[in-house]
Amino acid sequence: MSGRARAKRVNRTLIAGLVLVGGFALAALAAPLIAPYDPIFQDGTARIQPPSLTHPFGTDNFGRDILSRIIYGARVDLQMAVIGVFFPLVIGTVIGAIAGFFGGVVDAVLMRLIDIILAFPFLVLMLSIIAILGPGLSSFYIAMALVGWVSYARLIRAQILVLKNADYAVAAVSLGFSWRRVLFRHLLPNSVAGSLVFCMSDAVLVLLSGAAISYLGLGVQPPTAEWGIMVAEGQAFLSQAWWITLFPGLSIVLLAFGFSMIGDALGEAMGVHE
Amino acid sequence: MHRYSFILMRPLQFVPVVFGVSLITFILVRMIPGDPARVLLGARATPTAIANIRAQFGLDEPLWLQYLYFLRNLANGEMGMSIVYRIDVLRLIGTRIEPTFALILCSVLLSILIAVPLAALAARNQGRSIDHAIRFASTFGIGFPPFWLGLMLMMLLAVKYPIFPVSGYGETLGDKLAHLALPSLTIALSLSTVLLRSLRAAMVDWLKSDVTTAARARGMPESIVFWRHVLPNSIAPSINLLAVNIGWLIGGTVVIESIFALPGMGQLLVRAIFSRDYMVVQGVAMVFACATVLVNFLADIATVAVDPRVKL
Amino acid sequence: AGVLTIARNEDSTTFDPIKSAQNVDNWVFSNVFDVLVRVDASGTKLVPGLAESWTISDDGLTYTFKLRDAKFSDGAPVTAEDAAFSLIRIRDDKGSLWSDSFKVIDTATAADPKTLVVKLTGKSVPFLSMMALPNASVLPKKLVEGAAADSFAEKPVGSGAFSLVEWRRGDRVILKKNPNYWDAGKVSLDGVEWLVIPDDNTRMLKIQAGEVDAAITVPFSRVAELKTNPDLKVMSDPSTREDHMLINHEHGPLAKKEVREALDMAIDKQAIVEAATFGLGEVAYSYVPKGALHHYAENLQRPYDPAKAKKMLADAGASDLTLNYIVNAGKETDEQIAVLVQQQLAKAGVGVTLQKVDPSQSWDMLVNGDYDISVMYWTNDILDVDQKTTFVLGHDTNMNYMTRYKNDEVKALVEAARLETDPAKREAMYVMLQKLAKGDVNWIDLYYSPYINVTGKNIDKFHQNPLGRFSLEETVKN
Amino acid sequence: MSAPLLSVRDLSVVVRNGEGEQTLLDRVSLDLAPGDILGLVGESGSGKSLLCRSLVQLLPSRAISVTRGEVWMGGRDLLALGDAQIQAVRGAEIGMIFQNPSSHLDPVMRVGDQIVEGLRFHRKLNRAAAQEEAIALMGQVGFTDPARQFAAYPHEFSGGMRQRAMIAVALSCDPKVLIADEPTTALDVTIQAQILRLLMELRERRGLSIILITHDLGVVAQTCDRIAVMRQGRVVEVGDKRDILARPQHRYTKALISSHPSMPTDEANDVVDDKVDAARLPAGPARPLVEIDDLHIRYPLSGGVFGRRRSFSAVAGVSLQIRAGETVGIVGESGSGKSTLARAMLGLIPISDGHVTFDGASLRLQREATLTKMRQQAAMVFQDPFNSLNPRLTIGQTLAEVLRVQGKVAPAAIPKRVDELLRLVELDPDYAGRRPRQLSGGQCQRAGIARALAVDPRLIVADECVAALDVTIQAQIVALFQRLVRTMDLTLVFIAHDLAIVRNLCERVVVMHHGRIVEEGPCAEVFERPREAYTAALIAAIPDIDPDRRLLAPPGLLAS
Ligand SMILES: Nc1ncnc2c1ncn2[C@@H]1O[C@H](COP(=O)(O)OP(=O)(O)OP(=O)(O)O)[C@@H](O)[C@H]1O
Ligand SMILES: Nc1ncnc2c1ncn2[C@@H]1O[C@H](COP(=O)(O)OP(=O)(O)OP(=O)(O)O)[C@@H](O)[C@H]1O
Ligand SMILES: [Mg+2]
Ligand SMILES: [Mg+2]
Ligand code: NI
Repeated sequence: MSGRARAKRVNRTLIAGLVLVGGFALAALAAPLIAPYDPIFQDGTARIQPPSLTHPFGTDNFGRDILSRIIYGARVDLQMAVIGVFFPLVIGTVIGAIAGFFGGVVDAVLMRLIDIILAFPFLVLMLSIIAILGPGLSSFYIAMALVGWVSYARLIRAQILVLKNADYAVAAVSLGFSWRRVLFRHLLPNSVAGSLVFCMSDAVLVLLSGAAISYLGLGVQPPTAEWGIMVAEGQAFLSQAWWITLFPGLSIVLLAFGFSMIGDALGEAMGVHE
Repeated sequence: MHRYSFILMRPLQFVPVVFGVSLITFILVRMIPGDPARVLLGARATPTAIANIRAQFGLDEPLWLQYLYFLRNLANGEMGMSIVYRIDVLRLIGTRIEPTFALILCSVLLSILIAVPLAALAARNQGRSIDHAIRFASTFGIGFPPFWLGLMLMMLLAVKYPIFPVSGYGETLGDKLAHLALPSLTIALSLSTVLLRSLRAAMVDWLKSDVTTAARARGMPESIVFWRHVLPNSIAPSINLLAVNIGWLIGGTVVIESIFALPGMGQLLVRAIFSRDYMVVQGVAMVFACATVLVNFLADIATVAVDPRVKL
Repeated sequence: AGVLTIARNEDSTTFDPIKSAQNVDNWVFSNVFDVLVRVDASGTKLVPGLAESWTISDDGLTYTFKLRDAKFSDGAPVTAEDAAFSLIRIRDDKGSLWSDSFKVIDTATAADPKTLVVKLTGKSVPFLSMMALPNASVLPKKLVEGAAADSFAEKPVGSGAFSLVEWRRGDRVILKKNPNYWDAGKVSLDGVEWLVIPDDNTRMLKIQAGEVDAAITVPFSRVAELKTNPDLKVMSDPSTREDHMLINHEHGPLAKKEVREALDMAIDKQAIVEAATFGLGEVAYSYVPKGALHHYAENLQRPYDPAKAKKMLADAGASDLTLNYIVNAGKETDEQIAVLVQQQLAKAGVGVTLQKVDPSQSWDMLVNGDYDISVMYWTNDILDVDQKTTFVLGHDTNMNYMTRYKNDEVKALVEAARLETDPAKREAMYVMLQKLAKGDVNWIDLYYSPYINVTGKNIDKFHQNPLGRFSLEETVKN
Repeated sequence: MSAPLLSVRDLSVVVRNGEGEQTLLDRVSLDLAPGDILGLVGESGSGKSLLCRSLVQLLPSRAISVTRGEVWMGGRDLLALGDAQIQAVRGAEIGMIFQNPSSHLDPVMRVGDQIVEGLRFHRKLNRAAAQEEAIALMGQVGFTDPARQFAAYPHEFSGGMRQRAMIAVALSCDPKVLIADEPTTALDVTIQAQILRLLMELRERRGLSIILITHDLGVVAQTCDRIAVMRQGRVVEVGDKRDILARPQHRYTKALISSHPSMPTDEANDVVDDKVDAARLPAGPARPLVEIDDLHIRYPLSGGVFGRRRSFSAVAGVSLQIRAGETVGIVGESGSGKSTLARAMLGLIPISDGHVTFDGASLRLQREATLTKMRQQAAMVFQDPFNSLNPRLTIGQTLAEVLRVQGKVAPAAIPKRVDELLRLVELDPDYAGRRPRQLSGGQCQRAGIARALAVDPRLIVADECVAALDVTIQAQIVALFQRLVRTMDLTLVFIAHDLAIVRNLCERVVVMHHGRIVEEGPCAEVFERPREAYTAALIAAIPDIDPDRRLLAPPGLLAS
């Protein structure tokens, strides 16, 4: 396919992805304006109502409006996806870059650390940290950051290992540039493309980890509206009230879809694949 | 044969990893607030009873001493006693390994069975509607929480149309497979999407590559071009991806295990964490760590076997 | 005939009765082992178990049990020696979780193979009820003694209606009918399997698919739906469970009775019953559960009145009260109640910060007093109310169940009631205690709830007594 | 000329993109007679590869399509054939050797199996027969131990062997026409000669017709019967080899011929002497600028269980002195250690043994100090023009960064200096705003040289900076160096496997083989009277543009 036709397809995917994610971001920002109800208000007289005109997505077992909760939930979930990816990305990039660039002992030590973290059961870490710090978003972020950076570190390290032998890196060294300049100005910008693509699917994994933690009962503090916890709580009513789980579930899917489309487009544009 | 010489070296790397995992687990679980003795005794706990239990399990010793004991036990091939079950941790784990292992194995096989043909179909029809459809459907697999998918499958394929059992684990091989069908399918639905995406991407690349052009220029029909040249070249990058994902699975089957009431290690682990059953957490973490290292090791062997250029 | 399969949400932890304090174990203990004295199905009366009859000396210090002709599942006779050994063991064994409760036993001896004599260190009216604890089951001395204790838990031998065939940890406990059971003629089932299915949905789907005969601990939210299923029987058995809100009396304004009263009035218990139990529970008003001995039905019930509560708080100088509410993570109803209470208290101008913590940790926080309010529940283990009363109102070491409630009058009364042998006087004392506790708002009673279990239509007499025991020896599978 | 075997008539190919159509091939007509070798020459991007791929309907992208024209072979128009029929033509009638053998061989399939594949499919042989035939074929294309090499993977082969494997794969289907797309570009002269002779031999033995694509007129002169010259999608000139070489008609053909860096004839020698004299002026008994003493560079070989590591000596005991103001050429076959030596000279790779001294300071003894000095006074021009520039920075940014870090120019004067540098290498200052991908190869190379000059160095080490370029661009760059050496007081180390250029440019030459210096001396002397057989072989392997100077090389040395 010609470059232009590819560019066009990339653009379409990118725009669709941005529209989806942007839509959720807008909903999150404008939540107080567009949400028809208070997301934590419990209406004892309207418990477990199927979707209707007054409650387009129905109500849950407390009589809370699910649409409003989804809109407010976008705030938490977007934040989770962004923060849950951002810190691992930054930490992993720096560590991976340093390991790959210096090699030798530094690399060997960091790689063993990475091996340990990879081999370390994620669940033990997650649950312990949540138990130590108490359930809530911050423990979630810390646990994600402690574990998540490993993937990025591996990606970046592999890239740097290849690139540091590239002629332009050797050229930079031969021109008397400091290692910081060589690594951070010349090598890093050329090696982050793969990680940026991976970010997008990672964001989805973060949301799902959050949902799994909610299932185990250690999700965010009630009565916070968060999609994962909504699905987890609603599953008790799965057979009698499908709408309690379906809509937040769909929201996760749509956001995931948006992210993966952005990822696909970025990947195609930068010529890298997951 | 020296391409495979890492097989001899690698087991040495087991040691620091397993040691590291044990140390971190040890410190981490003991940092969790909450006292196993109190959990065991519940509401009726009295201080003397608590002290009794703590003494019995050596919890009143200083931390470093407890770790030394742990290491000494480990050297003797023991992992200590479960506080809750009061039996040897290794024995406890022994009864739980099989379901988890079988679950992971089935899920991985099933994912491969789902992912490879679909990826091939999508890649060979790149840009057409069937490609878009497959990619769209695969996003659903990634996006829905497994516990939701699992329950849906259960309601559909076990209650509405009773093809598979709702939950549990069987006794005979066939029985076990029947019980594993739904949980494996649940995992495979999400795992296969990850595989599918990476395989498809690689296949699309290789379909455009010089190697395929060369094969076509030799007059090879498309089927030979695809199965003999594109596929073998495309699987190498997915092996690593699969390994990382199996690594996640090893510690992450708990949700599926508890939904499908599989008596596996994930459930054991979560219960142990909640009840502060230190020795069990420790033991399971070590087994998981070893399994992960082993999987990565196997993945390395597979990579070397698949791609003759790779040296480790 | 047939094997009864029961789905429950948790696995057993041991088959050594003295080493567990969990309901999940007790359910199975009472199938496999037998006790000297049993609690009847109504949960209000003690009836003979392994002991055919018993006498109490006039000073109340010596109990003489006459054992019936019973056998262990291996065919050996149950002797007074075994019974004495088991009681001393639960008192003295290092692994026993119950030694404190049995310290009241001074000596236990076999006067003859069928006569057990127990001497107490002091008078104790609840003692006989304690004999009905599954943890105090009679074990074969010969098999348990010495180093054999660990292996005994692996292959337990009891004198109950069933005996253990296999325990697949995490999966199921398989029991078969014990032909040597003294009342074996009454037992209709060939065996029982206790399956572990932690997920509520799965457990319900399992019984809906007909893969098990019974599923226990049915979530209240599922009752209405299950009732519409013609193949299933949903049973609601009265329980001794009572849910209450603990209040930390040592925290600032909460020390004032008026403030606690105001909180009691600001909480709409009926709404909680509706939301948390789907109307299946009942508003609670005494720490002694309805249906239990000495329950006082006329106890004070403060009306729900957030406006008045707000005023009372203002009067007490606590108008901008903010409370730290410990929520047990992973317990759905707890979280529901928390959210509801938060909203209700807001109407009385009380702010509530929810702090969700892992249940194992919440114990520590409650014990250390790092909380203002928190919801807990209690189910009676024994028939006598003394156990709970002591823990809740008369206990120093556990700070009156972590509430730090102090009332010397109440404490003295708890002591006295324990020793009072005249039933009428004793009843009056417990009524008094219920009034006093309510008056002081030692905690806030929330609701009583029944046990909900579901079985297939073909299962009869599947019944749970108020103390939580399933008497499967009567259950029939058609 | 006999009746053509393959005849292309009025072939036009366009690429469609967002802005419309662009013609890539414009009414191309060509004939190929049986047993003929047709040379297809032309500048990079003129459509040579595309033309060949169109013949068998293997266009590189869906956006590219044939708009008109016919390709006649055996009485059929190949362009009108359906999928199944063209499949039968591919391989069986027209075999292809692709431009880059490394990427066209399946990396995960044994080389032998790739040959077997074609034999089994086209000739319907059974497994054993096909294997036997494949081994025979591998022998024919010059594999020394076909039975063993049958089981090797492509990456285990050197470039030359891969090229031969590619030929064997193409021949496995027993085609009538072989299209060889730049089969020798990536190779050094000795191996190039070997491959070319193999092709000619095959033509003789099998009666093959060959289309040979190249940008090197020397290659054409030595091998072809006819020549077609392409430029911008058109065939600008076609005819008999000797006619075209002797009497080129088109302007571009003339330029191609005149810029070919053949070995200069004796009449041209005075030009060279001129340069030598010019360079000698500042030379005196001063101490050498660079002194290399018994240098060893070893690379660890992978493998070796339990730390019994073996290593490979890329540079094995090299001693060399370079005086200030000198121009030294380093030549030698591919893999002989030239780049390794260059990098070691500038402290860019660790030294295993021996000494490198720069302006009196030893890299081994005072590493930091020497490096600091070196970074200020020496610069390198890298082999690969694209890869040695950071793809994300514009040329202006790249140069400005060097100037800023080096600090020899006041910050305010940097933009002016950037302009100056670009002019110096004959690049329009407008190019400062472009990224490497937006430049042609020659322009990139000049940017690389400008970057080296930005350091304001006393020493430039230029590593094969012209190998990948068109002859016309090569000539420009050599001229630039000649000018710089003359006008600025530069010391130049020039590495190349193309001896002609070295002879034109340098004063002294060093010949490397297998990590050692085998011969060293003044250019004129070494090239005229090589002492070593190896040097002689290198010189002899240069394809001359004169078709009467036959390509010959002693076979013994080529196999080394
Ligand atoms: N996939 C493609 N899409 C669009 N244009 C292409 C594509 N491939 C080649 N071209 C264009 O077609 C023209 C001819 O390319 P071709 O590869 O035939 O050149 P060439 O003569 O073989 O050059 P070289 O000597 O560099 O191999 C070039 O201008 C190139 O940009
Ligand atoms: N990083 C490395 N690891 C191992 N071997 C290497 C490495 N770099 C170079 N070599 C080997 O060292 C030898 C010399 O390489 P070098 O790049 O110096 O050759 P060269 O003379 O520059 O060849 P060319 O003409 O192809 O550029 C080669 O055999 C090469 O395979
Ligand atoms: Mg080309
Ligand atoms: Mg080189
Ligand atoms: Ni050689």
